[in-house]
Amino acid sequence: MIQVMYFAWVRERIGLPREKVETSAGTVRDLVEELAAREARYAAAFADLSALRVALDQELADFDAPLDGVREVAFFPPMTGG
Amino acid sequence: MIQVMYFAWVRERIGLPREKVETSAGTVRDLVEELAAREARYAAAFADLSALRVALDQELADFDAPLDGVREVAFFPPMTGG
Amino acid sequence: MTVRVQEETFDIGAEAGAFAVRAGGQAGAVVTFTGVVRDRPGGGLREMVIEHYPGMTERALSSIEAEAVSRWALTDSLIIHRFGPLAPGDQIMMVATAAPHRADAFAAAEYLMDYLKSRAPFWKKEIAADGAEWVAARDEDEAALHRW
Amino acid sequence: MTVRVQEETFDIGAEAGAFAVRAGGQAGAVVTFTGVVRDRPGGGLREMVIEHYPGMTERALSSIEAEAVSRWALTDSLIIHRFGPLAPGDQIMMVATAAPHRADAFAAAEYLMDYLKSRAPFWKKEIAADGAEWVAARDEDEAALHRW
Repeated sequence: MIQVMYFAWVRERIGLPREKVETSAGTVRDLVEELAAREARYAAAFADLSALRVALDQELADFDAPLDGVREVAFFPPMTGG
Repeated sequence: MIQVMYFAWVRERIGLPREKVETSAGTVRDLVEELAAREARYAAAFADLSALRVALDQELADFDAPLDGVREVAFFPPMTGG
Repeated sequence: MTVRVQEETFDIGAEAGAFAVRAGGQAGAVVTFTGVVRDRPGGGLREMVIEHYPGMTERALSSIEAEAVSRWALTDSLIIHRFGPLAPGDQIMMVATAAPHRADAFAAAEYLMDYLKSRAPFWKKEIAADGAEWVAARDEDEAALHRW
Repeated sequence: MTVRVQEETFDIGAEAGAFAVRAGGQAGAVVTFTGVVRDRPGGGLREMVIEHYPGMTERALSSIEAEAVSRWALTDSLIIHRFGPLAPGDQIMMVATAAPHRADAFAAAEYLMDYLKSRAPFWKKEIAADGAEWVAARDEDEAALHRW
């Protein structure tokens, strides 16, 4: 069971800020494919991975990173702080 | 008649902050030579021109600059503000 | 070394003053950067909402700050970043650095800003009369990281 | 655009705050630099006396500021420099710049500092228990001018 979080327009497009996901996905990319297959709003949010960033347990990561032991996955657009 | 001003250690070495000087020196360098010839304290202050800066009417200038029409000449070490 | 992530505003004056006092006789140079909500070129910005990722934000900022401290001779540093709804002219964030020499203080402040812009989980949304829009990341901001 | 040369101290807090407020919704980025009297490495600095050239100082600072304004897109700038006797930890001077983008605000503030250091008629004398000494200009400060 992984906590999946969404921020900014990813959150708005999917329509919720976080959810528990039961998955056996090996990598972030596998998880993205599972989510995108669920419903159109997920497919829309994950349509262009180059427009997305991912963090695993609050550290920036690649879409090819493994999910072993990861408790929290977050998807969001490039940051725009400052 | 030119107003000659001294700052920082130049002022301390010469022993006064400013003086009126009657001169027909053509350039700053000529004026320096006249002053240096006056007394040991002037000679000491002007011993090394590379350690000095000069301003003519409050603008930085070269030692070869002409004195035509100049009313105020200032000698001082390199600036150390900020 | 201080990181604060907060919804409430801050007094840039008081922060900069306290920072300079704290740096005391050790630092010769104190640099501050303050980010302010800018209206749109033609006006009309109603508010800017800043979203962030609680927990990760503090971690990211602390790690950016630690990296700056390891690269430059700093005597102190500060990062404050707000979240929530802001109005044009409001302060969004500030960084401050103190160092014996000005080159270190300037470089560290620019480094903190560059990384904070692109590596700390904040997102800005502009709300105007004609609609709302998430601010897009600028290529220049990503490119700025390559100079370090 | 403001230049002030004064003996009395200034409140970096109040100045930075007023400056940010004045910049208002136009500037997204405000940078300040504050110079503080640093004690000697081993301590013992009693006071620092700053001498200047009244008249020329204001002219030189205004001209440095005008050059910065012509080079970068600034919405505002400020230079304050003190003269007279100062104690360790006292603020010597500050510059502030406001611009739509941070790169301009940072570059202009560094430019102002580099030129102010070597082209404005100020001289520092350190008074310590073991004697008094005029601070020597640093080669790095002169070299810093070449980057602009």
